[in-house]
Amino acid sequence: MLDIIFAELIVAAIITFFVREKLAAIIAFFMSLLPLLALLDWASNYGFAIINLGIESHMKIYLAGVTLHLAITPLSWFFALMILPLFPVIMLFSYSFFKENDGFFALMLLSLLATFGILLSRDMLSLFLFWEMMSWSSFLLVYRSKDRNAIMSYLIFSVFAAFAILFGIIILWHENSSLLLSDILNISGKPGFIAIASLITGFAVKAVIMPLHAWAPFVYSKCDESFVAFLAGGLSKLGYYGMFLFLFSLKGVDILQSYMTNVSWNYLLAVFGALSAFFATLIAILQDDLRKLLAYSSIGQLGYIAIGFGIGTPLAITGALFQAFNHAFFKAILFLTAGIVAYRTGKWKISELGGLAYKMPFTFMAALFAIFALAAIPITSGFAAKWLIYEAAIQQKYVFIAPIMLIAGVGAFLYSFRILYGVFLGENRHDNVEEAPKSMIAALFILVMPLMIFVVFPGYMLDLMKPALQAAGMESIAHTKFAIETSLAKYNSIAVLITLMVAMIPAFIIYKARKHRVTSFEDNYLAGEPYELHKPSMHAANNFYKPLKKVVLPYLEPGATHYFEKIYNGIKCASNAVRRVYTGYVQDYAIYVVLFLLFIVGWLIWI
Amino acid sequence: MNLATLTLPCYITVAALLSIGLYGVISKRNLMKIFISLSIMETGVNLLLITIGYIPGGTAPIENANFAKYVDPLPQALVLTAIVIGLSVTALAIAVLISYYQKNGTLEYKEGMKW
Amino acid sequence: MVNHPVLLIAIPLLTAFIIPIFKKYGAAIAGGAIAFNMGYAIGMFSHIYSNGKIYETIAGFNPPVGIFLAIDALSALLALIINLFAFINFVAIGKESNYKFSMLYLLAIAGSTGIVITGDIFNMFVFFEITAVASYALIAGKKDKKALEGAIKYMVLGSIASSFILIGIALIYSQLKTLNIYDIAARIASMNANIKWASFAMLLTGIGVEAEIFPLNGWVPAAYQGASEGVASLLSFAPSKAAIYAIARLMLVVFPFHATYEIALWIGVVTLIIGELAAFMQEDVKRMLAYSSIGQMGLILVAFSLASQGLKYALMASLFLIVSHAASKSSLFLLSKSEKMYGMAGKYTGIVSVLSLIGMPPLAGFWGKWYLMLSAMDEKLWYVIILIFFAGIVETAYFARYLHRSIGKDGESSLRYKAAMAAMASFAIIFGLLPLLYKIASLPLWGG
Amino acid sequence: MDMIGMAIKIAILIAYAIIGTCVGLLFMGIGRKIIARVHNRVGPPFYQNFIDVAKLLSKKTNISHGWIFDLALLFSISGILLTLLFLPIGGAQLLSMDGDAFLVLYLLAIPALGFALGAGASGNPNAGVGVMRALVMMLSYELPFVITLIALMIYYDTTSLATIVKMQSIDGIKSWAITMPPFMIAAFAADMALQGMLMEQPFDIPVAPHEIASGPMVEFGGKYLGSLMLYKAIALVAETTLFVDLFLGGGVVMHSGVMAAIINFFVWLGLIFLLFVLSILIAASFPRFRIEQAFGFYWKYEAIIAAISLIWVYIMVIK
Amino acid sequence: MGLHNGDKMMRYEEWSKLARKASKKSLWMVHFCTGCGAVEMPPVMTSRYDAERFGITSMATPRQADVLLITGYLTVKTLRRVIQVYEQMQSPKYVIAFGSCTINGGMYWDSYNTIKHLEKYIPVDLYIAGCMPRPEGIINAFIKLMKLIDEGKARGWEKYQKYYDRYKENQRRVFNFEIKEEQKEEKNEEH
Repeated sequence: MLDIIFAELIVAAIITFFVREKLAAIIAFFMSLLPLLALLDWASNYGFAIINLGIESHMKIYLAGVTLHLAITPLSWFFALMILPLFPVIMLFSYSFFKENDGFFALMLLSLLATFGILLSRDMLSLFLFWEMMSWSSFLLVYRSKDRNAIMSYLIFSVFAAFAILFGIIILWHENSSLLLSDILNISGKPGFIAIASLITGFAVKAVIMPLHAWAPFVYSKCDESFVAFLAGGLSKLGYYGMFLFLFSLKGVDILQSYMTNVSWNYLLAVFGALSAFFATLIAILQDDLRKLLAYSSIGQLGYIAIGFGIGTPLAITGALFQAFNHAFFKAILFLTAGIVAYRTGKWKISELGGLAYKMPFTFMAALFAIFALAAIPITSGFAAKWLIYEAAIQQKYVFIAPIMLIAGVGAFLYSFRILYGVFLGENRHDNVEEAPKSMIAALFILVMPLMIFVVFPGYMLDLMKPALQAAGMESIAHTKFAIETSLAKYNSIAVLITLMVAMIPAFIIYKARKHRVTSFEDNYLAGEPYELHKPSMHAANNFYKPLKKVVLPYLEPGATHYFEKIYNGIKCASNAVRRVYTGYVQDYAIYVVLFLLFIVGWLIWI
Repeated sequence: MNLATLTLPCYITVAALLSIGLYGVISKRNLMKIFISLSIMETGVNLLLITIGYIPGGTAPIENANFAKYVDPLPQALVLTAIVIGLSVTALAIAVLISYYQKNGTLEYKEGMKW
Repeated sequence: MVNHPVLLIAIPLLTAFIIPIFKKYGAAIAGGAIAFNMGYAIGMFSHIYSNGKIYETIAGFNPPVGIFLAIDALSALLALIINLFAFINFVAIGKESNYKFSMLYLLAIAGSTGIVITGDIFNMFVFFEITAVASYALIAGKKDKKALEGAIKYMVLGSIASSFILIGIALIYSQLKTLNIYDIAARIASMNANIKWASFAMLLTGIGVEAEIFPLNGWVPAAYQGASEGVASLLSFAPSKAAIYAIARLMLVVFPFHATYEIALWIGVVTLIIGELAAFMQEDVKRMLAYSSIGQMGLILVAFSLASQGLKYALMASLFLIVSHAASKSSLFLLSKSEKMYGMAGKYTGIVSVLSLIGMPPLAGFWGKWYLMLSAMDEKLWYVIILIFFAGIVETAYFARYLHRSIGKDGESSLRYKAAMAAMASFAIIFGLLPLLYKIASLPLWGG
Repeated sequence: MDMIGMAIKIAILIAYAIIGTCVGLLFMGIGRKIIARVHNRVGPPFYQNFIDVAKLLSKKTNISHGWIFDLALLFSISGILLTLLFLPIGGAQLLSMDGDAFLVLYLLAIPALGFALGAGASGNPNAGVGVMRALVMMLSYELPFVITLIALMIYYDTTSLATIVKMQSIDGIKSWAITMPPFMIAAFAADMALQGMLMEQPFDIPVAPHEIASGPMVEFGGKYLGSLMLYKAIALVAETTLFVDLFLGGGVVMHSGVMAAIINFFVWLGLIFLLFVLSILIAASFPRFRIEQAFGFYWKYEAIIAAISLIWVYIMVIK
Repeated sequence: MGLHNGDKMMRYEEWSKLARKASKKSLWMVHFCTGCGAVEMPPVMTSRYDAERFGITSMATPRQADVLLITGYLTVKTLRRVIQVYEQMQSPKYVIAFGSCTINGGMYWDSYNTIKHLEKYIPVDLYIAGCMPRPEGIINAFIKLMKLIDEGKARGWEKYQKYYDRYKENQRRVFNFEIKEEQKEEKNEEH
């Protein structure tokens, strides 16, 4: 069945490449449902009790003389549920997003294929093949942005990641003389350590962990938002999928520990995660470009997943997976919202936007909900995820990570409000803006649904990830439908929600007791100055967090990008030095030839 | 004079020709001279081939009555080929040089010229 | 019918000499000859692929005395690649060319094919010279300053190289009295060690000039920059591939020693690093591609040197790398005709070529790097792996810059030019997906 | 749980919500009185804030700026009541078993975010600036606060406020956290954070009335302003209670029996009153910090103080 | 508001009585201090006279305020702002005009640019005569206003709604002011 799906996706990709954009969107929409439906079909064949069942079923595909082993596992099932729904939604969104068909849908379908392949692959070669396929298909999507930094940084970092992963894979292959994932068991010591470490490094590039994040702001801020929604929502999760696969499912943690037992390697990952959560949040607060802000916020939010993996207890991993799930959806919503905003106004600078909330209320509501999820407000499922990670950090007494993480959580409020105020509230600056097309709104609200469901029933999410955890040999934490209980405390979602509703009653009474009159935007207090007279700028969005910037910026100034630029310049210098060898004079070259001859003769005869 | 003693001077000549050729290529500042040096090198190589094929006391490998001892015919065939090739390269080189001269007005090395 | 490899050389050679008679139809005749050659190469390849090697003696003399062609699946593949790309390239540029160009083109093809399929070391030299002379003339054919400069550089270095090759041959002959490669290989142990090494050094240096290995490749940037696109494209897939194959044969068949392996490995690595680094800062597209070619040749040399250790994966790696490089570079050189890419076809040609060179699956370049890594891992060459990774990243960086720079409106070009470009690039995909190269590497090769 | 138990619980919750509101308004009035005394004035009567709220809620005109503006009213009151009910107050646990300190921390954000939304929706630039300042202030004071919070959590090995209170009340006053040296330091940092949380004087730049026209509230009047006053009153109780729960054993001095409940309630009331008076006195005697100064104060000095206590506690726990 | 039903009327009266009681004890003022009278406000608010003991505090914006305190001299230019502020206040709202300038132009009575009779443009509930009035006078005025509110006599805001057109006419005469649609709506709604 899988090979048919792959073939169909490729054919669909080719077709969508040539047809008009609307038709392409429709075809792409239905084709992108295919893998999801296949998985659901699979699940239903096993009964929907898949939740309690580890499925392992193999499928082989032959390519260039190599056999690819594919199978669905509990882990891939969970990640598929997280990532694959994004594709149809993005296709739906893109139905009216593009003015012409320049290959977006075809490439997205290829990305989908690659994603599907990554999730299903059971040997390292096919994992790498599909991983790289995803790299280049997403690179081609990045390429459409025509931005130098985005194109260069994405390609270079992708290739770096690919090499790191390749390095790990070939070491594992060499040690085990097998490429099957199920065979990576009897490896330890230094090679195992290097292999796992380089694999994690490679995945960390796509998972946007802080020192390796430098590509993300460029790419996220310059590409089509509908693609970035996948990039931030889906692709980054694949990095964490890889990490989970090698660290927990394949016991990479033990391999790491077997090399040097007195160092906690996990902790390192957690520290990097915490630092990226913290610094990315601070940087995000100071951004003015909406997409850049969202990019840094993505880095920050993904940092929590890294922290969860770094802490490594079942509690933390549950939280991390939960956070990954949430992030896939709310960040997709936010980027799609940015897409809508750009689609309607053509602007990305927050200081140039404003007042869109009343023009596009549905977009605003979806964005508001996503922002609540991002800021982990307990009326969305975003809270439960972060709560689990916090609990885990406290449980493990990680006194360095916990405060950083918490303060980053507070920082999230700041940039959340920046988006809300700068884009949707404040001065109304766009007179001719309408609500987004229906397909876009539909896409947004489809994405909102899981966030709503899992706030009421956080237990269901835990049920969903239970097989994956069990397959990795971890106990699921105690929970009911509504409540999660750890050794430290309990979180009861329904208590919060019902109390909130009840507490709404007095507020509502006050609200309804007195009539109110809705006044126009112009009727605003300006120290008595009538608005019509001078029409002053009413938007305080320019350089919004100026006081904070003044304090914080000096400490953020030499960022990671700076160091990458230094490396780049170093290579430039080396390149210039090497180019000096090629003097351009044929007589020099003749001397080289003679010297080379002498060198070879010397080597062979005397050494 | 014993012909057996002839190989050593031949090798010395080969070495000398090669060295002179290489020296010319490396040091001369005129393209024409460089190509002349290359020709000298080729001559040296050709001489080497012939010397290798030479068997002391052998005659030319032409079928005749006293066909007892003759030098190795193959190197001579090789040399013929090599000479033809060398000729063609030289011819082409001169054609290119003429063209180059028409473009630049000189075959001497000048400041700022790259070749 | 398809077991007379000599036709692969004879037809283009003969046609080349007929062409000056029919000046007006020169290009058409040349096209026909190349098409025939391509078809014949395909037929011969499939024949050899299924039936095994072909040996052909010429003019009735038996080896080791007579001239002798030995073709296994590998050399048939290279002949196929050379002729195939030659045909596609000729489709792209042939229409504008005059009869002189066509003649030289045919000579270059005949020479390159000859290098690949000959079993005689002196023949190899002759074919080298044919290729080289044709190439000099082709490069100079553009007749502007740059082209002449490139031609002169190539000519000087090429002449020195030919002298060295000849000296190497002479040294071998002086000891073994034979020119047949397999005969030499069989008796190499009986050679005086010093002369053996000296001859190897001479041959390596001589062929290395053609194979663009460091530091013998001074002519490369100038020649590629000076030559017209079609010629640069030709240079990138015909002579250089033939030469690297010749080096591989020297290493694997004639001098299969550990010392030669080490030398080749290190020269390969150094060439790779130097080439990629030099390309990194190049502003001129053709020069950049030329330096990149140098780097790729280094990579192929590394693969071949590992293959000389009897590693099956390394052989696969070198095959994939050769195919990938031939397909990508030739299409990229064609693409470099204009600053910007030619619309959709040009864009995807460029992207596919670049991705294949960088090593993205499932393109051919990926399999090359993958198998190279596997075999390097088998030899535990950590530093080589890391250096290759580093070079790969540098390569990625300048190709990313290249890709960004060449975004733009359509340049002017004919449909057939575009189609030829795309066809060349598509071979990177085709060979990446087909298990052909994978299977060739497991056939019995190299033997006498 | 049976129906009667449920009903009783709901009744208790409602009672505490009302008590919280009244206590908050009362304290605010008392606070004004105290400040007036410090200023050598007579000051308004202690019930002044009840009058103010009544007046505001009885205004005839209420000007709104659209439905998002109204969210401020809805979210501020409901959110802060929700927060209050998730805190253990005196002896009563209320809903604190269903959540923990992290939940409270995030619940506190609901009214703040709702309020900020409303302020932003008004379209007044002063509101935007005010909210910005409030958020930066929040970022500032949260750092020392979360560090002390984590110190406590690590020491008691729980995140649940109810459990923290329970463990502190084992031995009456002697087992309160503040009696331990590291937590004395922590309490100092947390009290400074509380000052910021309450937006009292050194840290009241977000609402600076004469600079940015009372900041976020600039467009709020009538029932909107009234609800915000209610929010502020309840928030005052909630935030001081959080401090009391963390450091002062939640005001629990006795264990079982009706008498104990009453005594605990009054101890709690006294403690939050003391805390409030302390903060009012600080407010009355210090001038206002600029936002950068406040940020520096919290992230340099206070954070270091809090970190010392955290490290101390960590060493204690590790041993 | 539908006041036809007698019961409803009663309830409304009772409620409004209560509301007036609260309102009078909590007079939040916004003072329009372009005139020189503003200098008298600090003593009123600070420890010497301490207006806060009557529940009087100063507010930053008209949205929050009940009392508009106009401290003296008004020009055509400032009148526009006064009206803007007044209209932004939320009823019930009261106006206290302060100093002789607001009554008759004071010492600037013969200037071309002076607003001589504030009464013509917005309804003034209370005047404080004098140049300057002392803080005692101001507090006295507030107490008077409280009494008026308690008695239900401080109905300037209702007057403004009732005679909106006339006020606007007068305002337009001073500056070419056009009646805004929304204020018409406000008038219609609140009557």
